[in-house]
Amino acid sequence: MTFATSPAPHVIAPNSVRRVMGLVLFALAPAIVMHVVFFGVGLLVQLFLGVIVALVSEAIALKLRRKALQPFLTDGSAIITGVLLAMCLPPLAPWWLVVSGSAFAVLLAKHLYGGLGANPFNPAMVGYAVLLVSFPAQLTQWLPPQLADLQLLRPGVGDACYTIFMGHLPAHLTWDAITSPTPLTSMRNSLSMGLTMQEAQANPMFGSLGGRGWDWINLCILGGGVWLLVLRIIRWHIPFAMLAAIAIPAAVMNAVDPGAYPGMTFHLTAGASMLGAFFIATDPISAATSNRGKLMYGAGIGLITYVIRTWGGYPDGVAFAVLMMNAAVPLIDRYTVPRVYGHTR
Amino acid sequence: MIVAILIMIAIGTVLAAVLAGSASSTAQREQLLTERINERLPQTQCGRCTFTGCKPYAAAIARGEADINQCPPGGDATAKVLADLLGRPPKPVDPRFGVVLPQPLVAWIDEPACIGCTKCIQACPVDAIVGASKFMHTVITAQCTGCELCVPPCPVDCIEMRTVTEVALS
Amino acid sequence: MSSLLIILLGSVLVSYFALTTPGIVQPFASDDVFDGAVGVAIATAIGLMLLSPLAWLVDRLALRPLHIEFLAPTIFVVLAVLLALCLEAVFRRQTHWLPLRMGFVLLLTTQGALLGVMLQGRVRSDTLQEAVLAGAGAGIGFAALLLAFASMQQRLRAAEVPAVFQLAPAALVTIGIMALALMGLTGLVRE
Amino acid sequence: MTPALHGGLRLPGNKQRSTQKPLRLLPAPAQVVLPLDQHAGAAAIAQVKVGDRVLRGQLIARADSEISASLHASIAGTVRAIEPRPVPYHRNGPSICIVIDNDGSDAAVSVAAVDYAAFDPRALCEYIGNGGIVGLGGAAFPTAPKLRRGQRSDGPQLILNGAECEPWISCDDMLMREHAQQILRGAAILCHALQATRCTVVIEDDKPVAESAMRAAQAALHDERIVIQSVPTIYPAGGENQVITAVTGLEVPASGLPSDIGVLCHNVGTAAAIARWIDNGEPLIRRIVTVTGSGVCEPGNLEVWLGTPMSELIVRSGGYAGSIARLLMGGSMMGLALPGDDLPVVKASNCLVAALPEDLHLRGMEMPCIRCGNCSEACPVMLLPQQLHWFARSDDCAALESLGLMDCIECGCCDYVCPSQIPLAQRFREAKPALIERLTSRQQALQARQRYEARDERLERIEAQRQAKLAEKRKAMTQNNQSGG
Repeated sequence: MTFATSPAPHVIAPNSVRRVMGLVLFALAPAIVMHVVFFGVGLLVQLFLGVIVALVSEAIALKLRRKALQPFLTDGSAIITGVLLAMCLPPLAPWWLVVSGSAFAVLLAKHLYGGLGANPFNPAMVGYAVLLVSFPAQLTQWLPPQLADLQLLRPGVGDACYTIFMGHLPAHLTWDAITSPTPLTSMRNSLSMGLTMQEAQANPMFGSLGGRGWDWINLCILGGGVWLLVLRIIRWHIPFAMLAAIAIPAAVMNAVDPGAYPGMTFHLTAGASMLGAFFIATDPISAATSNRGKLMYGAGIGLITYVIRTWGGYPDGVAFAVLMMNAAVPLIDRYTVPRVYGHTR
Repeated sequence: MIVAILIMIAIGTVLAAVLAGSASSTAQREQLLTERINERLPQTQCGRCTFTGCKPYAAAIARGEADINQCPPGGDATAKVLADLLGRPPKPVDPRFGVVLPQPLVAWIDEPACIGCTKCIQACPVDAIVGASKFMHTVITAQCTGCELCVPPCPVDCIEMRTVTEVALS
Repeated sequence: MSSLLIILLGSVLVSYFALTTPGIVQPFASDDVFDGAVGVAIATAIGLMLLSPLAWLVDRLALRPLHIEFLAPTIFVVLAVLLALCLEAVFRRQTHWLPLRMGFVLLLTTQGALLGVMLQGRVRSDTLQEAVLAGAGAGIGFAALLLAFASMQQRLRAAEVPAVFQLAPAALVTIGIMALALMGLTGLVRE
Repeated sequence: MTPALHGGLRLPGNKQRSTQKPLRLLPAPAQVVLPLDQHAGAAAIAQVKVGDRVLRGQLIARADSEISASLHASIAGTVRAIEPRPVPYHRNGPSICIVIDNDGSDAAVSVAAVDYAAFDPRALCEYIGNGGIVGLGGAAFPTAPKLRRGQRSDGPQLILNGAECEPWISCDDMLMREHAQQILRGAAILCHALQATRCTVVIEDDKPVAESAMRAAQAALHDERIVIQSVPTIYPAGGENQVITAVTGLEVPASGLPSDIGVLCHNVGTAAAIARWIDNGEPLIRRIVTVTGSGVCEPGNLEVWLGTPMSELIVRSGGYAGSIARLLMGGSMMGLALPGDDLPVVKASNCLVAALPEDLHLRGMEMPCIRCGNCSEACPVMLLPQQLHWFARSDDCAALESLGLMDCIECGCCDYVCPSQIPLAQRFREAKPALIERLTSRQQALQARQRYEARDERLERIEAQRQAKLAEKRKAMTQNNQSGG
């Protein structure tokens, strides 16, 4: 009797890249639902566009690199890039914004370096940063959260699609009627106008935690993130280090001058802190390798985010912070190789 | 205006002093660089690079008189390592200095034919041949670097270059 | 704080450091090239930290009183050469840092960042303390980014970059994305 | 408290199937094939010719170099051939084997039992070597050279490895259940050979019956030097280094041997084989093999004469049941997939797994590495397999060396947890020879340079002496001329 042979080991755990990416997408679902509840269906359209363009550009790149299409298209990494990018954009942003950002991310940030697993920079953040730098105006057209006590004009589903695809509002709506700044931007504007923290927070859009609506979304993201931690899809080092590196300076500066600097809870639940900590910074491909490296990487992202939010020109610096630390990852990896068994150093 | 001219003259003298002064420091620096280059050479001491040994070749590279691709035993790998060290674009080994062998060869003495004249022992740069005058000589295969310097001086031509496996089988 | 970042941003993006540093353009494997990059980073960082205040002093004490500001670039180059000599004397034993035959002299005089920080310091920094700060910021920023880029290139050696993007294109895209990341810091300086 | 093993996996043991029935001794087969290089190190030199008649237990091949082991006939009969035959371990091509046909007489050579206390330690180590004893844990490293290297003046600590952490394998488990005294007897002999003051028997906590049998035997022997220690069942707790760290809390130095930290680790099977050789005069000619897997009708542990064809073991275990996906020698993590079942049982064959597809979860299509870090978390040696894989792709020897490729024990934990299903252990196995070749060539270059410089000094010194002698002669000549003149 003869038998087939293969190298040891002959048994592996039932795991696959598709399962890992699928669980990450699943963890994002509650936040997307909450986002739609508060900001309308705009996000769903953006998500649809982002994912489709990501898959199409992935297919094009794979064709050009003469690689098998099926395994790479269905591994879900392009879908995650599209989803993360769409979640960072305002719901009613014009269609060509998410399309160009997603294509740029998948083609240039991922396939130029050799496809899945080789990209030193987080593709979603490269796409988002390009959009932030090239089209700052369109990226500030955020909608107010749909809250019971706030009677704000609410664009319906038809209006949303019309705005996204036509690139401008239907006749009966005007931008200043329906848009309102995000909590971070409004906090920045009021502080820069010399208002104290208390006056800035008097604005009805601020709730107990951070911006109302936004805080719920961030809590959902936190829930999804903790669920990924429990499933051991991501490790605690990066989220813990990043959130700590945002919270500690915030608490310190708040203690130093409560009037001028918002507190820890505001920063943690505002903008993309939670999304960045649990879903963007923990992208294993572009993150640091060893545990010590992950702690330094996360802390770096948190610190730079706080610096940009407090003294920088952009309302939320998570994208830039992630890219900067991605650039530093090979240097961090070089000097944080853990001690091997049997070696002293 | 005068001040400007004076300053330009001062600059001239300073730069002249710089060039004179730097001669001593570069000599000392080259000596250190020679040591680092020598560490990366295969130490066959074969002289195929037109220098008497690996260290003289390293010194020549440090002075800039020799190129980094004159070492066939080291092959393209050594040329690449030297290119990285000196910050130059890598070059393949120059065939003029000898062909890069796929498998290293070692000397093998046909012992019955050896007349014990010790000429090969004196020629061997790494003392890999043992034997006394008028007694049979033999090559310590593990220590032979394949430099082929022992083949010409042998009066009875009983030394051949063979691969390690051929030597083991014979 | 503000001048620190503007110099960092300016000198890093302006100076073409990545492409002139030996072996940095194409992905490399050996540690020698990385040591070379470390040598360049440290030499230029020290150069920036020392020359910035020195140039400011020379400008305030000599150039302006004697009305020979037009000589600034030449004198600053000579300053760079003198500093290179001192560095060479100090780092004589560290050849693994700088395998280049030409030594520090040629490297530092051709380094755009040095001239940039000196000329900008002359105009922009009002007090000596600001010039020192600008030099320190530029030095640290320059060294950090050069080392980050060098180790990034070392890691990218194993990436299957498509043939058309090999060598320079991939390096330029990487520098581009790093610059994109640094764009996030604009606005920190309210001039 | 046992120091925690970094990483490792909690795997399904799959051992219940093969430990239900007691050990069975198979009758001598019609023909045995005994490879000369079935142990680590140099092959043994045959002492018999074709056509010789040999008795069971007779020396048929002698260990000639420092690391080698002798070989004894496992059946009585005539030597039919000494020729290359396919063998069940990694060699490039068939190995030279001695083939003996059984003549049915079952006559054994009579070797007098000896009293180990009469030997001085060094002579006892040599005598153990004469019995052809090798490590039975799977590496088959000859025991005599290991004991010689383990000699220490301050008495090392002996560790008997009964952890058997790999799935499916249960031969040590059954040995401990049924031959506990023989193991402790072997332990006493080893303690004398090494002048060891302490002996710790390590057993994983998933073998309660074996552990109680060993504790009972130790109590009966009331030899206070011997201690039984239980360790948690985590693969690969049974690796030599991992067992040593579990007992002593020290780590074996990467470039050193366990004896450098005063420890020596042997498999419990090796101890039993030593006891059988010293007390009954029977050299290593048989061993226990677990025949298991859902592809075998009656799995169990068989005591088999060396050289028996594996097909006979399967027949004795009720034959195949279903289409076999892999026939493994060893466990499912580090076992070798055999191309056929006509290969002989050798000293290292601790287990034979006839695995159906559902027994194993074979690797699917390999995807690129997403650096998720599962592997570096599971690695018992605290390496970074994702970095090793990354640099192995561009065969960057310097990085591989500094990241510790040579410390990889190829246990397969990283393969097991990899979501991209990359054959990491195999990649590292393939990358090691290139790195070893580079390290040895660098070593040779260093030695060549030292000899070159020593030769230069010698020639200069000789030249200087010649010049000095010449100068003296010239000076003496001039003095003679002056005095003469």
